[in-house]
Amino acid sequence: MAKQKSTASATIEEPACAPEWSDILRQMIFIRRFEEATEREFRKGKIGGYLHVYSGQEAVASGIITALDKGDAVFTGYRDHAHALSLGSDPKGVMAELFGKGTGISKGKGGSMHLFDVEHGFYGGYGIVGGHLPLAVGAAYAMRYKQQNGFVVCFFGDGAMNIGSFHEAMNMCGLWGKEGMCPVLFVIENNGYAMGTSVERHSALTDLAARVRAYNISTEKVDGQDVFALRGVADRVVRQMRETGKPYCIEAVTYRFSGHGAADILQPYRTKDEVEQHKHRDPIAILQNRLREICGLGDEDIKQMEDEAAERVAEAVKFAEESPQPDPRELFTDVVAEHGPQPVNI
Amino acid sequence: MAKQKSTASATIEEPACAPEWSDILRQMIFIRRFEEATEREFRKGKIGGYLHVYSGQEAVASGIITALDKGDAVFTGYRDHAHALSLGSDPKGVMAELFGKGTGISKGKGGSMHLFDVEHGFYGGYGIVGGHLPLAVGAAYAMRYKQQNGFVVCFFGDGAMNIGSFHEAMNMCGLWGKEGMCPVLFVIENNGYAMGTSVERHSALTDLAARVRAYNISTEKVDGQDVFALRGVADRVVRQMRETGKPYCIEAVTYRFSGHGAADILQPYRTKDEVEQHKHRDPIAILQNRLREICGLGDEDIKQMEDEAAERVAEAVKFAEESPQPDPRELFTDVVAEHGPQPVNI
Amino acid sequence: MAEKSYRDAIRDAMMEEMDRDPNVLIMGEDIGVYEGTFRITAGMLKKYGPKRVIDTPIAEAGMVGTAVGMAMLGLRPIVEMMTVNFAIVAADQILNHAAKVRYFSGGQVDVPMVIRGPHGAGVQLSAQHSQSFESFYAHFPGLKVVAPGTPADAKGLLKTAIRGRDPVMFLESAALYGMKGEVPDDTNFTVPFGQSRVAREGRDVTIVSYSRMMQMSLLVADKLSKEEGIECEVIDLRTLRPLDMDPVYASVSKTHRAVVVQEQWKPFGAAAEIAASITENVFDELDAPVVRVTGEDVPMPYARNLELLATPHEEHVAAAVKKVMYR
Amino acid sequence: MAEKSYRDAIRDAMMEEMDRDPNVLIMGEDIGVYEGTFRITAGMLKKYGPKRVIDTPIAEAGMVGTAVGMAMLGLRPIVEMMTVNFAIVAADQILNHAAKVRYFSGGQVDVPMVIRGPHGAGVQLSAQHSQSFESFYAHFPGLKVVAPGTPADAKGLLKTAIRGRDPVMFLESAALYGMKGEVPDDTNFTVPFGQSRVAREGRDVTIVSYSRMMQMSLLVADKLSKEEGIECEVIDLRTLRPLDMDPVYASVSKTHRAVVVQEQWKPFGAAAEIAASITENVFDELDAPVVRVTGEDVPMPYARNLELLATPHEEHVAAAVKKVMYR
Ligand SMILES: Cc1ncc(C[n+]2csc(CCOP(=O)(O)OP(=O)(O)O)c2C)c(N)n1
Ligand SMILES: Cc1ncc(C[n+]2csc(CCOP(=O)(O)OP(=O)(O)O)c2C)c(N)n1
Ligand SMILES: [Mg+2]
Ligand SMILES: [Mg+2]
Repeated sequence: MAKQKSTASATIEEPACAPEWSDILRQMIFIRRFEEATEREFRKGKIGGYLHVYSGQEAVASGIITALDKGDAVFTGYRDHAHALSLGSDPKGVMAELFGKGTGISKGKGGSMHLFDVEHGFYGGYGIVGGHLPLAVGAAYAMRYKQQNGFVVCFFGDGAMNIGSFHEAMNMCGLWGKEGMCPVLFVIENNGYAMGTSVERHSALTDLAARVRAYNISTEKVDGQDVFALRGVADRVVRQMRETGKPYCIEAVTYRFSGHGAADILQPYRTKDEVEQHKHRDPIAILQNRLREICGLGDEDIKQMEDEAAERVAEAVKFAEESPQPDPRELFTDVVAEHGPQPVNI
Repeated sequence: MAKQKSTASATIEEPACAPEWSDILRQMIFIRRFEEATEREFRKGKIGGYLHVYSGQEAVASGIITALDKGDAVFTGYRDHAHALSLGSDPKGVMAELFGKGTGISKGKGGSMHLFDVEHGFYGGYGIVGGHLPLAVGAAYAMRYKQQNGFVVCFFGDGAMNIGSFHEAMNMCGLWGKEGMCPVLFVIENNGYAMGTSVERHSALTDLAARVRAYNISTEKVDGQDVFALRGVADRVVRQMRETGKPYCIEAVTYRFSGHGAADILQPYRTKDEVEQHKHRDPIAILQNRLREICGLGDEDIKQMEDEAAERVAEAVKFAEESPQPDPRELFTDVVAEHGPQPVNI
Repeated sequence: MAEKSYRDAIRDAMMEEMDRDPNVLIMGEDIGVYEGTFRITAGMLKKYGPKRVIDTPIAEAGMVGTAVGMAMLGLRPIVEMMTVNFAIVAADQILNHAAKVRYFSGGQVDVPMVIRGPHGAGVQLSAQHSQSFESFYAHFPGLKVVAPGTPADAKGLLKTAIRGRDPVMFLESAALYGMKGEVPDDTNFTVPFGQSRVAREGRDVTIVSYSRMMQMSLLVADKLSKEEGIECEVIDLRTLRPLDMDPVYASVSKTHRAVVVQEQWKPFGAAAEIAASITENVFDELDAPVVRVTGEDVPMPYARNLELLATPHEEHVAAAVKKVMYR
Repeated sequence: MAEKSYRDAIRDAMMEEMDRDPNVLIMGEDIGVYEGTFRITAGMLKKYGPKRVIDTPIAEAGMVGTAVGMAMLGLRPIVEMMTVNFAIVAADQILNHAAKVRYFSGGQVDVPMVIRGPHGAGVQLSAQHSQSFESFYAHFPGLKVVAPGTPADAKGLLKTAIRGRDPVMFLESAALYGMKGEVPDDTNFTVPFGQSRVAREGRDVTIVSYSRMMQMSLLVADKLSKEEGIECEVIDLRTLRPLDMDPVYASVSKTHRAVVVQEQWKPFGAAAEIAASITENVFDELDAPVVRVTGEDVPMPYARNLELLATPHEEHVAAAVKKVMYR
């Protein structure tokens, strides 16, 4: 039997009011409005390709990422806007990236699935499901090798846990962790579905974390709609990981309110009713209600946050809209550092 | 927590003497002598490429495979001679394959790593570690789909459990098993090492079966040197699997007496002493001693078995030696069923 | 004959074969309940049930590997890749298992299976989702590689693939899914592998291509005919393994000039093989070097303007045609 | 200068770079305690310790992917593949991650890493363990593909690979491991990428090759010179991506005849690219079609007699040379 413990987090003690919580609420509201804007702009044809929004899952990125310090690194999949924004990426650059503009944070070369902002500790944005997990493990090794104090957070979906690279990465991290060489905080964003396939239909055992424990990595299941709970766990775990250099895994149970991607209109795999039920546990509403209680947050405060979010989103869209397309010469840069490509058609 | 049970097999009740046990002993002795011959012939240059022998692990293949019926299918890795022989493949054809002769069971095209004998239910012999596991799962699905009564046995090493295809196969089998569509008996041949890397050094958690349970597959740890124990478990499990169509996993704890392959001479990863210690638990000696007790097996009987083995091995070597090389035209056959290759140099 | 889309032709091929042979089944990610990202499999779960229309986890190596096992035991699995890009994750299962088990078993097993899905550049799907793999897979003996350019071929070749005894990489052009064309009604209509087709006759220049680039070449040929009186002969290879070069040689012996068009990156792409073979076999017929029209040698960028610059267009084909005519 | 084996040249390159730069480390299966299946890494664990000489589980995708992550964070990992065949299992990590992350990040990261190991046919290792992948990897922008044919190049190119900023597939010829040759002593000796080399001068026919087949071509050239007075110029490409064709064009402009030699399967192999490029660029210089000498288009059989028939030999190269000379 896996010796590692599985903790179902006990209800977190009601934390005291702190200004930070308002910042987190402000961030989550902003991210929601940002995502809604991307959906709008996609429908207008301003954003192309695949678009995967994060609405409903905001507490996960915000709860974890606000616990990080400079020097920490984040890797995630293609549903990556919230992670970049939580890390402090400029929303203008993020929106411009989605618009495929030269001012985008990946110079317009990556798009929605490949946001990158290394300066802010964001190491991307990957499109092959589960493919980024080994990268995160290697990054953590590098940090310890260089005797840095940082660690790595690696987000991934429930569906990603079925692909081989997940397992290879977990085992290697479990092994390296024994030597204190693998401080990765794995965060399962368990939103119940891989595209249209529910966890019950894609995983032989729905206790997903059992797989992680099988690699000697401790796990903890957290209510992914409750940013208090997530942040509480993150604070505790992060401190411990910096010290031990060992991995840890949080299974955040959450839900995605929108379709899998912008093309997922019909959603034949779930009922409207199911979605509505989950909207009753909107992470933003949950946080608002808590802050009303403990901080005396009022309607006015919320309105102000909403207004500010709307304004910042509008600004980002305007910036993206007005930015120029990438210079055609950019086609050939960043392929390699040396011995770049020979143009064939130009 | 994985809901599946992990059973450490209770000591099997001393079984009654039955003629079958002598047959099994005869088979195990024969396999040992056969493997010794292959090592000899390799050193003589009669066998080429990689050669991985099974000495020390005989109880595993024999204990499981003697429990099978016609219509069952076996898949394994490159350490595959014993599996073919246990299934009833002609030792002459097996030896001829190792000699690269046209009379080999894979026509000389496969060699040691790719023995095949579909008529006897042997679906090979694969060289990419862990690569055969998905094949076994698909084969089991096919049997149930065709409403056949058979099932699949899939052998693999401890080291193979670290590669992605192992996990993908396990999860799919766990899922399909829920519908009664995946009767695979997974047999971990845990001989303590992947080449020169011990289980402790290649797996984050040495309870390897924990990984299997994480896919909703029940596991059982068995003394891999004790053919009674193995056969006992196999008999029970096989009956049950034919009925339920669900997978099951046996972790057979065993030891390889020879080097990983014929090139592994120095064995810097283990001491001579360690090997000697394990030779005290030689599965053949263990079975002989048991049969002396329960069947009154005598020195004479054993000598007869040894003589017979020596004779059959000599016969196989002679046959292999005298067989012709494959016809040069065989180079181009069996590539595809239709639209075969255009020769370029001939 | 009926007018059918390329998409429906693929779907019809699968359903007709599933009706005909209970050993045919299909598996893939989100092909059942979700009905397929390109809706090729829409309705199939309902019709054939979950044992024959299998929603798999995200596990490409597992999907392909289980299909190999099924095929060895006598089923005829079709594996839908959500896009063929993801088949890289299963490269070992395709190249080392599906393509080789017949050989190293000395011919003891058949491996009748098809791996199919949309292939090539889409619209702004960026670097990991916009690749062309035909030369990659076609290098490996033991596989078949098919790249249909018309609805009729999509149907006829897919039926051949499903009925065959070998593993097939069936590369569909997502950009052609909506394209319509005449497709024979006969449920026994098939198109054999290894037969290139003269898609358009012409006397001046031979254009060799396949899939979407073949369709683009036809447009260029028509335009050049109308506007400049240049008559291109367009050869549609249809299958890259087996590769039928004889019609190409025949055509080049007539036109003495050849252009090869592919969407892939130029270096070590399929056009290199075609060009090298032409030169090797009908060198004396050539009045000009064979010219390749290809994509730019860069990972696919997301920005639409860059993406458009990364893929070959009609004007590039036209320019190549003129080049080999020294115009 | 010192006489060194190809094996020791590789080992020296790694150790010198590890001595020079603490960010260089090596990982692979059984490279430490076991000391490497080809003993390239023998003694390295002892010298550099387990943090820099990492024995990994059997997890090629994990190995390559973790190396990509290390490289992005500033280390310079070397990944030893026990044989390059196993890199197929990691194809997605190589092609979709290592080769593309610089591009889709808009140039925010370097990916300085080397994947190296023995490549090509061995002796009776059969179908899954005897493959040549140079055209496979060289098709992908974002990668470098190196195939040294001498001890000096093995060392100099590997040092360039380790010091560089891009992912490199470093394909060693196991058959050459024991081969000796002069290697400069200077620890700063490197060989730049993208510079083909005239390995032997000659006036009659240009033979283009790399790695072991280049060495075989040199033997053939000497024999033809002695026995038939035919003088072959042998060009060693050294790196297939970047590919430096200029010396080839210069040579063909002199000899007017070219033969390309590779061990790979013919269809869609590296020689196709070379042959197509020659024709495309110096067509008017050619007095004969470019001829390719290649392996047979079959998975590698185990039986020694068949295996020998499956790979190209000296007589095939000699025959091709005579063919382009119309002799
Ligand atoms: C290897 C691979 N296979 C398939 C896909 C197509 N795909 C993109 S997202 C996705 C579902 C992933 O689900 P999950 O990991 O749960 O993440 P979520 O979308 O729920 O955030 C699939 C199948 C892919 N991108 N990569
Ligand atoms: C994908 C892959 N990587 C590496 C190898 C080389 N290799 C062959 S056997 C082996 C060790 C396997 O160990 P295990 O699975 O425990 O089986 P055992 O040899 O002990 O029977 C390795 C690393 C391989 N054949 N395939
Ligand atoms: Mg999900
Ligand atoms: Mg083992």
